Amino acid sequence: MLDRNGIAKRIAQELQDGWYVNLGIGIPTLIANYIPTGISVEFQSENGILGMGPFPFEGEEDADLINAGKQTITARSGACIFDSATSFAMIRGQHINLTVLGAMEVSEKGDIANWKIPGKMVKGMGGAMDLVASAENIIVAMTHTNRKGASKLLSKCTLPLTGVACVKKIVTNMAVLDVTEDGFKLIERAPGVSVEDIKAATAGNLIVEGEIPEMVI
Amino acid sequence: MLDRNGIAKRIAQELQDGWYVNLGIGIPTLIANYIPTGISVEFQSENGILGMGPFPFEGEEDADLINAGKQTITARSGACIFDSATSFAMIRGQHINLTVLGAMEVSEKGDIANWKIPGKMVKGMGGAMDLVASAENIIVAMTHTNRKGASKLLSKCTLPLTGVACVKKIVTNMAVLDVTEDGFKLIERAPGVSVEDIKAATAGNLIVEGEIPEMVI
Amino acid sequence: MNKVVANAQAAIQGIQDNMTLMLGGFGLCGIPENCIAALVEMGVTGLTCISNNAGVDDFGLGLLLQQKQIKKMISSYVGENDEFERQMLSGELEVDLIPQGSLAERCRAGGAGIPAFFTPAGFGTEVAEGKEVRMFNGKPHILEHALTADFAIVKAWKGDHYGNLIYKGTARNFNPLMAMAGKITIAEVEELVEPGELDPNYIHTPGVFIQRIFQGSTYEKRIEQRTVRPRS
Amino acid sequence: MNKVVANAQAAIQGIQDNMTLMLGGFGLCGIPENCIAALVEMGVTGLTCISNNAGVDDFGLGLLLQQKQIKKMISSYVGENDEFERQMLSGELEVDLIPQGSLAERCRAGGAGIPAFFTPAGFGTEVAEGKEVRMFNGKPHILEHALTADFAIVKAWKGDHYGNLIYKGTARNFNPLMAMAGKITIAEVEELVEPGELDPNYIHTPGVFIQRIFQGSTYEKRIEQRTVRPRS
Repeated sequence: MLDRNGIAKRIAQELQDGWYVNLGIGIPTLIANYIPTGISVEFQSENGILGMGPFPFEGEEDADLINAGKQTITARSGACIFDSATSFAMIRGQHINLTVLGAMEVSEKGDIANWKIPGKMVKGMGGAMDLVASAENIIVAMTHTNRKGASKLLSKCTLPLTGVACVKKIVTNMAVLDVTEDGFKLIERAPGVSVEDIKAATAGNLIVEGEIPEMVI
Repeated sequence: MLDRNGIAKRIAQELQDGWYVNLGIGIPTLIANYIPTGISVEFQSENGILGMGPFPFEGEEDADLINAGKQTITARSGACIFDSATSFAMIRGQHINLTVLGAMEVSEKGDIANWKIPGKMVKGMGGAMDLVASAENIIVAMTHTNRKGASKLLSKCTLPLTGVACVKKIVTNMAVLDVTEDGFKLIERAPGVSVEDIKAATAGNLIVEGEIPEMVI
Repeated sequence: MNKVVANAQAAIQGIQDNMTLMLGGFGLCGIPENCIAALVEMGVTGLTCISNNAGVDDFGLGLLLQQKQIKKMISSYVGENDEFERQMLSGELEVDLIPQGSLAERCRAGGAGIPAFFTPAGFGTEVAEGKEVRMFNGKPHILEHALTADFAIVKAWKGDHYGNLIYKGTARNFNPLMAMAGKITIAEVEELVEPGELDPNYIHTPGVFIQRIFQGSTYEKRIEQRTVRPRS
Repeated sequence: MNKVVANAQAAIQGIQDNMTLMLGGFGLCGIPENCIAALVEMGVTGLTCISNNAGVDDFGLGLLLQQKQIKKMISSYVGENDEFERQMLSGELEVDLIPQGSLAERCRAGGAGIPAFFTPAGFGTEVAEGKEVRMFNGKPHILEHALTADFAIVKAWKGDHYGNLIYKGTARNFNPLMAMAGKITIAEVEELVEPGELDPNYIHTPGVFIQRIFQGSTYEKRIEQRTVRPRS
C-alpha cells in the first residue's frame, strides 16, 4: 500500500516535459516534490499564478502570494500573475495539460464527487467543477477506500456530482486504474497489494486483463 | 449654419464634469478641443486607451500610441492602456457616459446608419455597433443634409442600420434636435438658420413647439 | 476627476440594508479589510455578499457573519469558517455555491455588458438544475447569467485619484472582475499615489470602473496557511 | 519549457493552405510584421484571416491580399485598403464584417472555453441575421459564437522563453485575445528577454497561451495617420 507521498510519486511519473499542471488541495499538492529529472513542468494555481514555486523559507512568507489552498508559496523565475477570470480562461479553454485532484467517490463512468456531503459537509466546489468539466486529462488521487473501509470506486456515485464522465485515470494507495467505457481497468498494483485485494476494495466494475504489474516507484 | 468646428463646440457644451467620453472619427474628434473650462472629462478610444491626450508634437509621434482613427496621439497623466476586450467591456457595460459619432442617416425613431452603402462602400462598422447598442447617451454629430442636398434626418433609414432606437440627440450644422417618441424635436437653431430652413431640410417628422432659441456658441 | 474619499466610513456611504455587495479576495488574500471593518461598525444587515470565500471565523467576511449582517452568500468555497457552516446548516444563512470559474466569469460578464454565456462547468451536477443546456462542439454546456452588485468593494496595492489600480501578487484574484461589476465600486488601496505615478501600460483596473477610492490603514493581511520550507 | 524558435520562417512552420489564422493589431499598430512577410514568402493560399483590419495596400495584411493569399477576411473595419475593396466588390474575396467589440469578445471566448455569449451589439442590423435573439433586462441581445484559429500570430514588445508577453501602448489591442484563441499561437517580439526579467505582476499574456516565440527584426512600425500639433 502506498502512503500519500507514494501516490504523489506515482502520479509524478505521468508528467511530461512542457506540461502545465493544476494540482488540487491535499495529495495532489505533494506531486510538485517528485517531478522526474530532466523534464520541465509549470504549476498553475487557479487563484491566479502560473509558475508556482516551493514554499517560502521561514520569515519570507508573503501574505500576497498564496496558492488555491491558501498556503504561502513562492513564484519561480518566469512566473506570471493574473486574475481569476483569466485563470479559468486557461482552465476552461484547455490550455492546462493535466489536472490532478482528490475525490470522495469516482464512478466507473468517470463521474466524480468531491464537494458536498448533504446535511453534513458543504465546503463548496471551489474550482473543481470548472477543472473537471474542461480538462482533457484528469487524474484522481485518493485512497481506495474511505475511513469506514468502504470503496470509493463505485458503479455510480452516491454523493452530489462534481463532474460527469470526466476522470481518465485514478491513482490510489492500492492501484493505478484507467477509466474505460467498460469500467475501471486495472493497470498497476501498489507494492504488496494483490489483485484480489483490489477486487475486494473496488465496488464498481473492475476489469483485470492478463498479468497486472506492480508499480515501480 | 455651423461649420465642423461649430458642431463640435456645440456638442462640447453637453459635457459634464467627471464624464468618460468616446468620440468617433471625424467631427466628434474635434470636440476634445472645446472642453468647457472648469470641468474634467476623460476620453476613451476603443482601440485601448483611456485618458487620451492631444496630438504629439512633431517628432514625438509614437507608432505604438494611436487612437481608433489610427492617428498618433499622446497619453495624459492618469491614462491607462488595455486590450480590445476590456475596452468594449467598458463600452458594453455602460461605463462610458457619452458616445458621439457621425452618421449617414438617422431616423425619427433614433435608428442610425453609418457603416455601409450597399454595392458602393463597405468599410465596416468598426466599434460603432457596440457603441450604439450599449451607450445610454448617444449624440450624433453630422451635417443636416448630404452632399446632394438630401436630408439625413429621415422617417426611416434607407441604408443598412448600425443600431436601432439608440440616438438620443443630434447636433447638425443647422440645429440641435432631441429624438423623442414622436419624432425629431427641434431644440435650437444654428445662427442664421430659420425654423423654415430646418423644416425644409428635415425629411422625418419634425416637432416644433414654441419659440426655438438660437444656439449660443 | 478626483475620486478620493477620506476613509472607509466615507467610502461605504449609501450602503443600505438588503443590498447586494461584491467583495474581492481569495481566502483572506486581497480582501478589503478596512471596508469590512466599517461595515461591521455601520451595522447594515440583510446583505447578499458575493465573494469567493466567506473569510474565517474571526476575520474577513467572518466578521459580518458573526454579527449576522449577511442574509445570503454567493461563493465558490466556504470551507474555512465554522460559524458559516453552523448558520448554513441551521438555515439562518442562504447560500448559493457557484463553480469558481463561473463566479469569476459571471462577475466579469456583469461588468462587461454580457448578460449570459455558456460554460461546461457544472453540467450534470446540482449547479445545472433549472439551467438551459446546449451542445457546442459535441459537449454539453449550461447557460450562466451575469452578476452585478449595488456596491463592489475591492482591495488593491496602489491606486491613483482616477481610480486606476494595481494589485500585488495573488491578491489580485477576483478584485479586477468585481471592480467592473459594481453599480458603485469602492477601491481601498495600500498606497494612494498621484496621477501619473502609475505607468499606464501596467494598470490592472482602469479608473473608469471605480467611483470611490481611499488609502486604507493598518492592513493586517492575515495568512491562513503559513507554509514554509526549511533552509537547507 | 523553452518555446523560442529561430525566426519567422521557423515560427510559421505548419501553416497550410486553407487554414484559419488570427493576426493581432489595430490598423498597422501592433501587427506581426515579420510573420506576415514570412507568409508572403511562403506563398500559402486560401487563408481565412481574422484580424480587426486588413492593413493598407502595401503593408500589413495588404501584402497577403496583393498576392491573393487570402480567401476570406473576418474583420470589423477595412476602410484603409483599396485593393481590399476591389477584391470584395468583385467577389474575389469573402468578407465577414463583425462589430469590433463582438470580434474581441469572440476571440477571448474562443480562448477561454466559452462557446457562445449574448451581446446587444448588432441587434436589428444585418449582423443579427440568422442569429438567436433573446431579451435580458428588457433589452434584445444576440447570441455570438466563439472564434478560434489554427494559428494565432501576435506581436508583443517584450517576451521571454516561457512565452510570457508584455505589449507597449495601444499596440496591445487584439493581441492578448487572439493569443488565447490559437490552437498554436506564435508570438513575435521586439525584445526577447531571459526568464525572470519580466515582473510576474505586469505580464499581459501568460506564457501558457504561447507555443512559439521569436525576436523579430527591423520593425518598420509604419504610422497610418501621422497627426501632430504645433509647438506653441
